[in-house]
This record gives sequence, C-alpha cells and structure tokens, in this order.
Amino acid sequence: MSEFIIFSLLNTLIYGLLLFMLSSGLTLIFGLMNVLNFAHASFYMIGAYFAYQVSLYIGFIPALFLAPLGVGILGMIVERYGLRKVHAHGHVAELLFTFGLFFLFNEVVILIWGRNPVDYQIPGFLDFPLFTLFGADFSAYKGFMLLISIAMFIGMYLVINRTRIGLVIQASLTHPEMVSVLGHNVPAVFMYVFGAGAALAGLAGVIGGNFLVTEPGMAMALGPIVFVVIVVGGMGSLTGAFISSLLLAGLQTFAVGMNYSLADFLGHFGIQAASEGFWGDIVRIEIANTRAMIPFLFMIFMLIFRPKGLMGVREE
Amino acid sequence: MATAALKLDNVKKNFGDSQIITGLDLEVLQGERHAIIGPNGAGKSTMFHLISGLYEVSSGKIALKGRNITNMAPHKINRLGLARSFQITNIFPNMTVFQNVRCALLWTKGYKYSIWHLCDRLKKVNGQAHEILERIKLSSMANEKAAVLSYADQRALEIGITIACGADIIMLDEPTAGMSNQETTQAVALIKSVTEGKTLLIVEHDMGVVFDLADRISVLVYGKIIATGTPDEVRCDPKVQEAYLGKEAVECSA
Amino acid sequence: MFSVSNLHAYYGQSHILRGVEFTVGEGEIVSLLGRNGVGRSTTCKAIMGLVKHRGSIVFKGEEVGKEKPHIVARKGIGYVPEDRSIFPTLTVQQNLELGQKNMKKPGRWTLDDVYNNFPRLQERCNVLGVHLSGGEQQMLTICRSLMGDPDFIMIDEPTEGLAPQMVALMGELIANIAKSGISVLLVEQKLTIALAISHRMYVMGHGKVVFEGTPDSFEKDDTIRKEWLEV
Amino acid sequence: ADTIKIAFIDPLTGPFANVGDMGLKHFIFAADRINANGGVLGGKQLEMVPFDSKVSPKESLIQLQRAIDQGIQYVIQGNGSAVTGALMEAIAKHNKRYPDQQVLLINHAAVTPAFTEEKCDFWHFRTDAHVTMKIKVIADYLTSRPDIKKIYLINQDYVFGHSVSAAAKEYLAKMRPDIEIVGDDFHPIGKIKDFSPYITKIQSSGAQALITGNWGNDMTLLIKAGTSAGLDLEYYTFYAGGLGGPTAIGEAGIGKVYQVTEFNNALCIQYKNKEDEDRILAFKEKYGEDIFYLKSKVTMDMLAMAMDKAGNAKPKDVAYALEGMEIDGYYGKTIMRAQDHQLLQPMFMSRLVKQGDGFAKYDMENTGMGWETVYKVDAVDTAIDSPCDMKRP
Amino acid sequence: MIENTTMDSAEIKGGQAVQSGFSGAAIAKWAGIWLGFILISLALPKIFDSRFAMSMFNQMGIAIVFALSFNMLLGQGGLLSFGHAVFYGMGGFGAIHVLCMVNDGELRIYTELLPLAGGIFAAILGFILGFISTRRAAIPFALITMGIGELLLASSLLLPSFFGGEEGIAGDRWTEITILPFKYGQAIEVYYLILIWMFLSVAAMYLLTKTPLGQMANAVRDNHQRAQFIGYDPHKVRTFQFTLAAFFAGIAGGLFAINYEMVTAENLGMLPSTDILMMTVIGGITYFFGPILGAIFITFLQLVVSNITHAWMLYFGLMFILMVMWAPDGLAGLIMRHQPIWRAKRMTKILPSYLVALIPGLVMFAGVIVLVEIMFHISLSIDPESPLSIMGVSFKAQAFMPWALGILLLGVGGYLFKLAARRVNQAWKTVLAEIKQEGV
Ligand SMILES: Nc1ncnc2c1ncn2[C@@H]1O[C@H](COP(=O)(O)OP(=O)(O)OP(=O)(O)O)[C@@H](O)[C@H]1O
Ligand SMILES: Nc1ncnc2c1ncn2[C@@H]1O[C@H](COP(=O)(O)OP(=O)(O)OP(=O)(O)O)[C@@H](O)[C@H]1O
Ligand SMILES: CC(C)C[C@H](N)C(=O)O
Ligand SMILES: [Mg+2]
Ligand SMILES: [Mg+2]
Repeated sequence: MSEFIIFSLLNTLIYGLLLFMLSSGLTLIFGLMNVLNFAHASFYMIGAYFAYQVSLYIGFIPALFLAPLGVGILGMIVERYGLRKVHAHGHVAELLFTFGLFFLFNEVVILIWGRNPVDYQIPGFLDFPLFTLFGADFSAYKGFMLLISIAMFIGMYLVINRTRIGLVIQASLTHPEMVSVLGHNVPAVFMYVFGAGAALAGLAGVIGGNFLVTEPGMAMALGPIVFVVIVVGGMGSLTGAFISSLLLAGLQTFAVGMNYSLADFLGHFGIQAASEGFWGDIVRIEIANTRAMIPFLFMIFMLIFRPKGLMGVREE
Repeated sequence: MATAALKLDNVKKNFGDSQIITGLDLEVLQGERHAIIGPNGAGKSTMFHLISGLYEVSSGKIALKGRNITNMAPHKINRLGLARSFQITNIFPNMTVFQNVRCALLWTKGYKYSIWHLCDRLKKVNGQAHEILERIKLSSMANEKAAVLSYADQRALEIGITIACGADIIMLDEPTAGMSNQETTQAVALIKSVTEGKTLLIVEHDMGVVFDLADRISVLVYGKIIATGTPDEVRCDPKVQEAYLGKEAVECSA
Repeated sequence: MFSVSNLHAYYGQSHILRGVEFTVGEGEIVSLLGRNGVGRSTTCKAIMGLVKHRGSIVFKGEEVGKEKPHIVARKGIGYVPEDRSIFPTLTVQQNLELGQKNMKKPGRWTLDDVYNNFPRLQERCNVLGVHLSGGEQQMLTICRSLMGDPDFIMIDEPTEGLAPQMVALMGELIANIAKSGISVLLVEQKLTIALAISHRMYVMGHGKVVFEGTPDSFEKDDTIRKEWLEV
Repeated sequence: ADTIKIAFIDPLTGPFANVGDMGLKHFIFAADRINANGGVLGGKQLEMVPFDSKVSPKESLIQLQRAIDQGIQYVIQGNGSAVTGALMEAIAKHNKRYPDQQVLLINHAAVTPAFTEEKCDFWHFRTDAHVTMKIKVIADYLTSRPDIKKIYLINQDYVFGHSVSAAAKEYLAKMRPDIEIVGDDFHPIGKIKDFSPYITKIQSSGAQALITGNWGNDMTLLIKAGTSAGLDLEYYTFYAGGLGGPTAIGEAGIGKVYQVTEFNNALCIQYKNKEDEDRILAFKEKYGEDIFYLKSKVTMDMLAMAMDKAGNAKPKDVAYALEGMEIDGYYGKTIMRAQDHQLLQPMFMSRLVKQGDGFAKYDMENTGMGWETVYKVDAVDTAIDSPCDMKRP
Repeated sequence: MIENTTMDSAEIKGGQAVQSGFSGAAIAKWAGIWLGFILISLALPKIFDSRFAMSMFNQMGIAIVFALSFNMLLGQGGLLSFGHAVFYGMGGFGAIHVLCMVNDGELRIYTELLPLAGGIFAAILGFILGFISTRRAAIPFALITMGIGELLLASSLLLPSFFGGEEGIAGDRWTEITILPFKYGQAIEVYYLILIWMFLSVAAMYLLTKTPLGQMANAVRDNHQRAQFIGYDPHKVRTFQFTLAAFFAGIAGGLFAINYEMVTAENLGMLPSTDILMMTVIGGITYFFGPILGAIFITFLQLVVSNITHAWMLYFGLMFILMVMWAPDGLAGLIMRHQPIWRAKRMTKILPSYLVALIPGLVMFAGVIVLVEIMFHISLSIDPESPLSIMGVSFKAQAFMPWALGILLLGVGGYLFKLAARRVNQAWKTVLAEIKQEGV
C-alpha cells in the first residue's frame, strides 16, 4: 500500500506539472485576456511536432528553445491577423475563431506529419533512471520536467506581478479605446501576450510530446481539461493554476487506485443493493471509473458556487 | 394619514469595512415628489440600490407602502410597484428603441413569461409604447438600435423605460445628467407630467431641477439624512449650505 | 499650439462632422458648445483618432491627424470622455497608475497632487472602479488623464453629476490646469463653468463651427444662443 | 471487365486511424493479388472502397448508409466490436426492408464471441478467432508455465474488453485454478494517454503477468508505460504485434511480450512456406511496412471463391457458398463453420525475441526484434461449441 | 445608418431586428415564403430520388431543427452553450428507449410521436440542467455546459443500462403502430415524417421569438440587470428559454433516433455540440433563418464534399474561420446586407464588381485546392505513388509542375482578388451613399 501511495504521489506530481505547463500559457490568454482560446491545446501539439522535427536534425536542446519560439511567432501571427480582427465582434466571435483554428491546426498537422504518432523520443542523455523505488524507476526526464515547470512558474510570476501588463490587459477588456487614449499600445500588448501564451503551450508540447505520445489526437485529449484547471484555479491567478493542476492530477491519479463502489459501501452495512438495471449500474460504479468525470464535476461546482475559483482575483 | 409610500428605518450598509450608509431614516409620503440631494459619494445611489433591491442591506428595515421589502429580489420589488432609473445609462443596446420600451410594459400588462401571445399583436401594449416614445421625443428613432442613440437620447430612453413599468413609485437617479439646460427643462416637464398622482423619489445635483420639482427635499451627507423639509427650509438650513450647496449664493427670506 | 481644420468624421455611413475648424492657444481654455447630438464629443474622438475622420489636426506644429490613438496621446494630448470610461475591474489607484505613461518619470501631476486635490479619491483608493459613485468617477477620470502629463487636454462634460460645491471646485481645478501651461478644450452642456472660466468659445451646428467669440460677446448675442443652443 | 465494390468501414481518422489504415492496406493488397490472377466471375475486378468509421457505431452507420447509397453490397469491417454490433443490426434490418439490395458483412477482427454465438446472424461472417478461442490458447500455454501465479487483467471498457476479462477468468479458473487474479481493470477506449497510474496499481498488486485485449494506442501506450517504469512483467496480448507495438515496447519487451495471432512473420521460415515469405516481402516492397495479417488474405480468397462457386455476386448466394467452405491455408486447414459463420484457423502463440533468434529472420518495424512461435493450435482444436442457431432466409 | 446596424459587430451577440406591426403585405410575404418552403420540400424527393439524396435530406431536416433550437440560446438568449447536444442525445435516448419498449410490446405508441417523447424527455432534463447552468451567463455558462456535456459523456460508460455503453441502444422503427399509412421501413417515408416535424418545430420556434418570453430573452441577453427592474427574473427567463431550446433539440434527437434506429452516447458529446455551433454560426445567428441556411449548407458539404475529397475537414475549417472573420453574421448576414440595396433596386450597381471579384476568387480557390490535394495525396493516401486526379485531370503528385501551378494560381488569384475586393468596397460605398441621399 505505502508503495502505491508513493508512486501515486510521484505520478500526481508529474501529471500535475504537465497540466500546469499546459495551462500556464492559458492563464495569460484565458485568465487575463479573457479569450476562451480553444486553440491553446493545438499550440501544445504544434510545439511537440516542431520539437520532433527540430530534434530530428539538431537535437533536443535546440528544440527546447526553437520550438517554443516558433509557436510563439505563430501565436503572434494568429493574434495579429486573426484574433485582432475578430476581437471587435466580441467574445463569442473570438471563441469561435480559436475554435476554428483548433480544427484547422489539427488538419494541417495531419497533413504534414500524417495520422500516426511520430517517433518523438525522450533524448538519450535524459533517459536513465534517476533513482529506483521498490523496483520501479524514476527517470531523469521526469526530474527535468520538474525543473522546467518550476522555472516557468517563477518566470511568469515575475512578469505578471512586476509589470503593468496585467493592468493594461484588464483595462483593455472593458475599455480598449480609453487605454490607448492613455498612451498604451493595446494591440501590441495583446499580440505579445498572446504570443507568449502560445510559446508557453509550445514549451509544454516540447516537454510533454515525448513523455506521452506525439499524435494528432493529443490536442483533443488535453483540450478541455486545461480549461478546468484555469477555472478551478481562478481566472488570471497563476498560483491558482499551479495548485489546481496538482489537485486535479492528484484526484485523477488516486481515483484509479480505488475500486470501491456504492455497493461495497452499502455492503459494509449488510445492505444488498440492487444489482439489475439503472440503479444496479449506479451502485456498482467504481470510483476508479469516475476518473474522467472528476475534473468536470469539480469545474461545474466551482463555477456555480465559487465563480472566482480557488485563488481567483476577479469574478467571472 | 396614509401609510408612507416608502419608509426606511435605520438602514445601514457597509462594503467590507467601509460603512457607506450609516443609519438612514427616511419617509416618503404617498403622492409626494421627494428629492434627495447630497455631496458626491454621500450614498444616494447606494440608497437607491438598497431600496430597489440591487444591494442587500447590512441592517435596518425598508417598507414599501407598509409592506416589508428588505432584501427582496429586485424584480419582486418592481412588481410591487416600484420603478427606478440608473445614474449610468442602463438600457438594452441591441434591441430597437421601441422594443426597449415595450419590454418594460410586458410584465405590468400581465404577460409574464407568456409563450402564447405575439407581442406584435398586442395592440394596447404597442399603442402605449408608441405613446411613451412620443413623450420622450424618440418616435423618430423607434426602429433604431438603442446602442446608436446619442448620449442624451439614451438618457431620455432610460426615463422612458422607467416610466413604462407603470409603477406608482418612481425613483430617478440624476435623470437630467448630461442634458443641456434646454433639454433639462423639457425633462422636468416630462417628469412632472408622468409622475402626476404618483410618488417620485429623485436624486439630482441640478438645484434648479430640484427646487422646481420637489415638494420635499432630504439632504444626505455621508450616509445620514441631515435635514428634511420643504425647498425653502432646506435651502436656508446652514448645515445644508456648508455641507452641500457650498458658496452657491442663496438669498433666504428668513 | 493646437488647431484643426476641415475636420470630417463618420460613423459608418453617417457623416457627423462636416468641416470643423478651430484653434487652441498655449494655456488657453476654449469651450465647444452646441446642441446635443451636434458632434462635440465626436470632435474630441476624431482628434484622438477614435473615429473614422479626415482633415488636418496640427499639434505643436506637427500633423497628428493620421496617428493611432496611443501615439496621439504620447505626443501629449489628453482626453476625458463623457462616459468617463473608468476601468471597472481596477481599483482607483490602479486606474490612476494606468494614466501614467511611464512609471519612471512622473509628470507635472503625481499621485500625491491628485490625492491632495481630491481627498475623496484617497479614501477610496482601493475600491474597484465599478463601485465608485458617479461623482467620484468623474473626479477619477479627469485625474487619470492628468497623470499622463498632457500639454493639451480635452474634457467632455466634466461637471456632469457633480454636486454644486464640487462643480465650483472643478472650475478652479481646470483654471489651475490652464495656469500650469496646459491648454484645455472644454465641452460642456450646461454652461455652468464654461462661461466663467473659458477664454474663448466656439458654437457648433450642423457639424460645423458656427460661432466664435469670448464669453461675454457670446452672452450678449442672444440670436446665436436661440438659434444654436435652444430648440 | 466491370468491378465489384467492397466497402471497407474502419477507422481512418482519430485515435485508431493507424489500425484502420493498416487493415485497409492489407485488404487492398489481397484484392490486388486476386485481380492480378484474373479477378472473380471470369474477369470482374474487386475494388476496395474505404469509409471512415472513427470506431464510432453512429459514424459507421452513416458510412454504411453512404456505402449502400453507392450501391455497394459487401462490407468488410473489424475495428471495434461496438461498430460491428451496430452494423450487424443495421444490415439485418436493411436486408429485410430492401430484399433486392441486400448487403453482406464480413468481420475480420471484431472478436466479441456473441457475434457468432447468441447474436449470430446469417449476414455476418467472422474471419478471426474470437476472444474465447484466443483466451483458450493463452490458458493452454499457461499450463506449461507453473511459475506464473498472479495475473492482472486490464482491458478497454467496452463489450470486447469485457468479454476478454470474462473469458480469461473462466478459462484460468478451469485450466490453472492455482492462479490468482490480482486485478481486473477497465479503462475508457482510446482516451488514456498516460497509463502510469494503472502501471502503479499493477505494480503494487504484485502481478507477474497481465492479460490484455487492448489494441492500437491503448496497447502500445500500456506496454510503453510498463516497460519505461521498468517493471518486471509478462504481457499476454492479442495485438502486441499491431502497428507501433514493437517500436513502443522496445528492447525492454524482449522475451516478455506474447501475442495470440493467426500469423507472425517467423512462421514462413519455421514451416518453410515460400509463398507466404514472398507475400511478406512484396507487401514490404509496396508499402514499406510489415505485414501483420494472414486473415486478410484468407478473407478475400474465400470471398472470391464463394462468388465463383455461387456463380454470381448476390450476397445471399455468396453467403450460402461461404458456409462450410474449406481451404488449405499456408499453415493448415481453414474452415468457415456453417453453424455460426465463425472461421476456424490455426492459431499461434508467439514471443518477442531478438532478430535472428530461432526462426526470427525478419524483424518488425526495423526494431531488430521479431517473433518466435512458442505454441501452435490447429484449426479444429481452436473450435469452441456455439449456441448459435441461425435463421436462414 | 442601416448599413451601420446590419454590419454592427455587436450583433454577433445576437439581436433580431424585428419590425413591429403585422402589415397585410408583411403577412402575405411571410405566407409566401413559408408556402414556397413547404412546396419545395415536398417536391424534393420527386426531383432527386437517389437513396443518397434521401438520406441527405433526412439529415438536413434534423440538422435544421437542431440548429434553430441552438440559436434559441445563442442568438436569442446570448447564451453560448457547448453542451447543447446533451439534449439532442438525451432526446434520442428518450425516443429510442420508448421505441424499444414498443418493440418489446410493453408499450403502444405511434411511431410518429416518438420525437415528441424525445422532446419531452429532453425538456425535463433541460429544465433541471438549465436551472443550474443559467445561474451564470457568458463564459462561465459556456464552461458549465461544456462540463455537463463531458460529464454525461463520461458517465455513459458507467450506466450501460441507459446508454448501452460504447454500442449504444438500438431499436426497430418498423413497428406497424403508426398514424399515417406508412411502415417507415424506407427512407422516403421517414423523410415525410421528418418533414412534418421540421415544419411544426420551425414554425413554433419562429413564433416563440415574438412572444413576451422571446422578447425578454433578447432583453436579458442585452442587459440582464436592467431586466430585473422591469419585473423579470433573468434566471427564470433563461431557464425557460433553455428548457424550450432543450425541447426542440430533443425533438431533433428523436428524429435522429428514428432515422438511424440507434443512439450512442457520442450523440451528446462535445463533437455534436460544436458541430451544431459551427452550423449555426456559419448560417448566421442574427437572423431567424440563418441557422436553417447553415444546416442545409453544412450538411450538404459534409456529405457531398467528403465524398469527393478526404481533405474536406480542412476546407471546412478554413471556411469556418473565414466566415467568422469576414462575415460575423453568417450567410444570412451576407444576404441581408443587400436588403437595402435590393429595396433601392440598386443590385445592378454592385453585381458587376462581384463578377470581377468572382473570377480571381475562383482562381485563388483552385490554387488552394491543388496544393492541399497534392499534399494530402502525398502524406495520407494509401499509395502516394499512384496518380492523383483533380476534376478529371490526373497527374503524379510528386511532379514539380502541379506544385508550381498551384502556387501560381494561388499567388496570382490572391493578388487580383485583393484588387477586386477594393472595387467591391468602392461599389458598396457609392451605392449606399446614393441611397442615403435619396433617403430610400
Ligand atoms: N459595491 C461597493 N463597494 C465599495 N464601495 C462602494 C460600493 N458601492 C458604492 N460604494 C461607495 O459608496 C459611496 C456612495 O456611493 P453612491 O454612488 O451612493 O454615492 P452618490 O451619493 O450616488 O454620489 P454621486 O452623487 O456622485 O452619484 C461612494 O464612496 C462609493 O465609493
Ligand atoms: N457609435 C455611434 N454610431 C452611430 N452614430 C453615433 C454614434 N455615436 C454618436 N452617434 C451620432 O453622432 C451624433 C453626434 O454624437 P455626439 O456624441 O458627438 O453628440 P454631442 O455633441 O456630444 O452631444 P451629447 O454629447 O450631448 O449627446 C449624434 O447624432 C449621435 O446620434
Ligand atoms: C481491431 C480489433 C482489435 C477490434 C477488437 N478486437 C474488437 O473486437 O473490438
Ligand atoms: Mg449617484
Ligand atoms: Mg457628447
């Protein structure tokens, strides 16, 4: 049992940090700019593919820098020539636009790299067990992921809290004209912030792509959950995102280990629960199988009863 | 004497630690035109929000025609016959001017959430809506989107929506703000006519308007009523002069 | 110092300004009058580059007609909109901070000056903009623009919603602003302070300037008032 | 010579695109060979028309509709029992309503037993050994592995996965009562990207081996997670040989990963079957990929023979012609059992080994690893009695 | 300002510009439109009688109802839902379960009434979920609905007795228990059934926009706070609107159940939800008939284009993005923009400029197609070496020429199109100016 708990904790840490890397960019784009950016997970995917491509030729380390850069530039282009135009039409339009992008990026990725997973491998020099617990390895790469995500957290924390960027964006959401009238170059700020957000997602892709699989489905797989992270953490709160990432990861990881069901529970009291039909299903649901539902339950309750999230700065 | 149209009884309101309304006692009589004046940030609008149910009171009691409405939901209060306007224009931007007014009529005319009636067929309602547009001089704009009206026209629409509710207690928060003297006089005339036989509670900074309209005036300073009385009494009250009217010269017959 | 000539502005297809011309001198207070809907606010917006417009706008001998709003602002033109445009999700303090163009070098107006002039704002400095009272918002929006240290400021409806003694105070403030060498374009409906403090005034009608003169010459001239201000 | 169109309804996009894509290549390859040898019914060509099922029953019905709208009367499908179930129902109804436009379904991989047992239907033929048959092979083999005492079951959460788990429990209880089943998990199909939580669970359960029917990425990711956590475990699979399997598993899987299939690329050496070796090479030559199925060839050959035997391409006649058909496969007799339309063919249990070991002349996906057959069962011995009593039109 | 109002971006948030008053002419006009609509749909199967056409029409009918119901939320209520398919799916399950009972002889219900069953089931659910989710609006609402959708989808595996797991629930619509003399074996019979339900629903939903509730839905969309002060409870308004939308979505689901005789959990997942979102937006949410256009247009593309090319998803994505960027109020918006010009009988003045733009437009499009198809063929076709054929011309994808050609077409077309676009703009300006002067 104790080993199960330790391993689960490690899994939680890794999965959680991956979630955080992915959502950190979104705290800028969704949390600050209020753009429900569906394409965010796509940037993550593209980051992974770029990294794969680059590392084919000049190795993983350059990829670590070039891929996010590329994605960032892509992000800026998207903002400059797409989002900016749509922004005027309001939130729904924006959201639809990013949604269309998500769609398009998926197709383009398939077009270029095909439908099958590409062979984006963990770099050899990080592919050795850092330490071994109860006969299972903790690879150096996981340690590496840990470092990167911590670095991301600190870096962003400084940027957001040491500059006025946050304020400018906040203000621009309600009165963009007024902000520009006060002498701030709103379009530029938005472009750079969006680019940065995309780049962060790209970085997450570089790190996560080879840890998991790099395939066209990867965006779809993680798309919704990152929104959950932001909402639960609280709009615009980096710390919130960090905490909720780990929280959700923990819930999901540990859930897998629990095969209890209502029936078992009732069993303790010698109650024979229905075993047939709808109610039968209900009582026989094992916690392990609710894994996929947990985050969304969490999000819904958050939105209804505590819309500002765990650490939220502003009411949504 | 009839029960007061509105009665505030030691109402308090604080936001976090800062107390904004520090014990309000106010009585507005049936059918009177009552004006609230006071320095900026005194709590006039807040008081409106409390009465109309937008904010919850921290303590105290509010009664509408003798009925306790403390912390009631705004729409419920409205249904009891209280309509208000807003200081910062608050209309339905993407609907036509006509629809703006018509919507305000629907509930009072008893159509509730009906899905059995077709608005365009409701002769009486549409008739009245047009009538109101006439009064606020927006007939020409009837089918424009409210969003494109000029600021002053939007203020007028604001009033239009408020009076359309057909309530017998009307609260207006700085209705003439942003109007030219000229329009102000028109607005005052309008307000006079539509509040005929109704109770009016109005916040204004334009003394001309206030003294012209009000039967009685209450002065609100830092969350307290410091004086209530007829225009003359109030005008001559030294407290009021230094607290509010400032050095605006006022000659007193007393 | 500042001059516009042959200024045209449009909303979509509707042609609002049809060749507005006027000038403002150094440290001068000039007010722009007119029936509402005539386009005074639009004039200000056009100058800031917020609405589609053409015509020449010269500031400190430099053509700024084509510039983007934030450039115009950086060149030293300030604008206080009639709807105040307080940033609702920011606190009073943050609102003011955003007014500042760069955190490094403070201009003629610092936070302290603002708070000294309007103690009320200091009391409320941590309240969100959305919660401010009408009057407080009015004070805030003006101070916010002053924080940007403009050489020329356009103020649209500054006295709206202010209590009488605040109105008087606002009058003094604007006068002081002018004395400190900042030129002012004042747009006011009710003429409560305009007549008192402005050096010259223009009256607009049909999207053009139809009268120019000093306050008293304007007071004398009823026909103008009748024709262009009243209905 | 005009052509006979055959709809191929399998995932061509989505998480299982690679599986469907691979299948399609196999069947086109088989069809081409038949066409090259003069086609069917004296010169008619067989044409494979791909449709994308997205492994979704709903989607596959839409695709079936499209196929029928194009006048197609033969459907080959296999990826996903859920899909097969839907198609069987739909086709049965359709054939009732449009007697002049009947459609025949040939299922090359969806191996939920029910389809040839209680749910069996005249319009459905299956050319792959079903779950119980495969599990029986595994259980048989395990009798020769007394060292294995604890087994973990992990499967996809749908009818197929459940049948694997059920069959495994039944047959292990029968043939190795001493084995303890230390876990029995189901996970959503095609959704899990990181299996480490499950691996952790398996790890702490102390299992020595696991049995899984997982396929596609669910299979590769499962084993990848396992090997990369470096846990010491034997994997008894249905589809480890499948696309990307060997690559994902890597060296760590050598000697640990088993599969039950009708084919592996060492057989042709072991049984000295030149013809099959040519087939392997030709496929590699054409698509640059390794061949995984024999059943694709068997399926197409039988279909072609049935058409010739029936003398026309009417699904009904062809179906009757197929019933009880026997051929001599590369590795033994192969029979289409008339009672339930279940194909009986030799099955092999093979283990992942270094290229060159034993008969592993050819490797997989250039990984330097190939297969070594550890256990063979002849067609007749794979047979399991079926409760099916079929209504024939 | 006409142009200004139709082009006004704010309208993406919705806002019917309903003229008040029912002039005789207006009635005649509407009657005309409806009648035409009905006649066409009745005639359709006579003109196109291929099975393919049949199944396409059936899907269109269903999509129309679904899309309109979605627009009750987005267009009229300003509520962007990412979980509207929940009610589509649940309606389907409601209907299919009833159908199963009928099949098992536990119940006798006319096949024609199944959609109603679906609608009611969905409405009940809609009321409950609506009550919860409409406590918030805008993005929180969007996320809540998304959450609910994902939640139900995930739970589908856990409740096989209701959702039937991955396989879903299947039934047999051929029940012999019918009002009309149909068996509903054949697609054509189903077509007429769908047709009837479609017209009932469309009419109902159209009239709903004009009822007090419909109007207040708009009001709440625009300014929920003010709505409170004219006596309405925004939460109630939204809840009712939501429930009604769910009801019609349920009917659509019921029709789906009849058409495919099987419903799976994916019917209520994120994908159908977003599909309908796209359809509706492309059709245009600002006008009532927008979603209808969208449903017809997209369904058509989905079926026809996907038959011609495998890259169609790509084209779809491209088109969607272009629409969102350049035509925020959708096809309907594009059409209605011309209304003033049409009224002023000035179409002749802009059509030429359109023609001028059309040609380079097509060239550019051709360029895109060539390139996309080539790439798709190379990276995704079973056998890249085999020749690729576009519009009859077949060639080797690896060759240099096609590439060059594609790029050339794209470049030249694009450049000319830019010029042409300017001309179109100019034409518009002048025409509108003219109209303004005459105050038409
Ligand atoms: N939600 C809130 N949170 C914190 N402070 C608030 C809130 N609402 C109002 N206030 C404060 O309460 C005080 C009174 O506000 P109110 O709007 O009632 O003033 P007012 O009398 O209407 O002034 P004005 O005449 O300028 O409109 C102001 O100082 C304002 O900052
Ligand atoms: N966003 C807009 N779209 C279309 N027309 C507008 C818009 N804003 C203003 N207008 C029109 O432009 C004209 C001038 O507006 P403006 O706000 O400049 O008037 P004004 O002189 O400032 O009067 P006031 O401020 O007292 O309303 C008005 O007729 C108004 O209807
Ligand atoms: C393609 C096969 C792996 C499908 C799987 N055997 C099933 O029955 O669902
Ligand atoms: Mg106020
Ligand atoms: Mg103005």
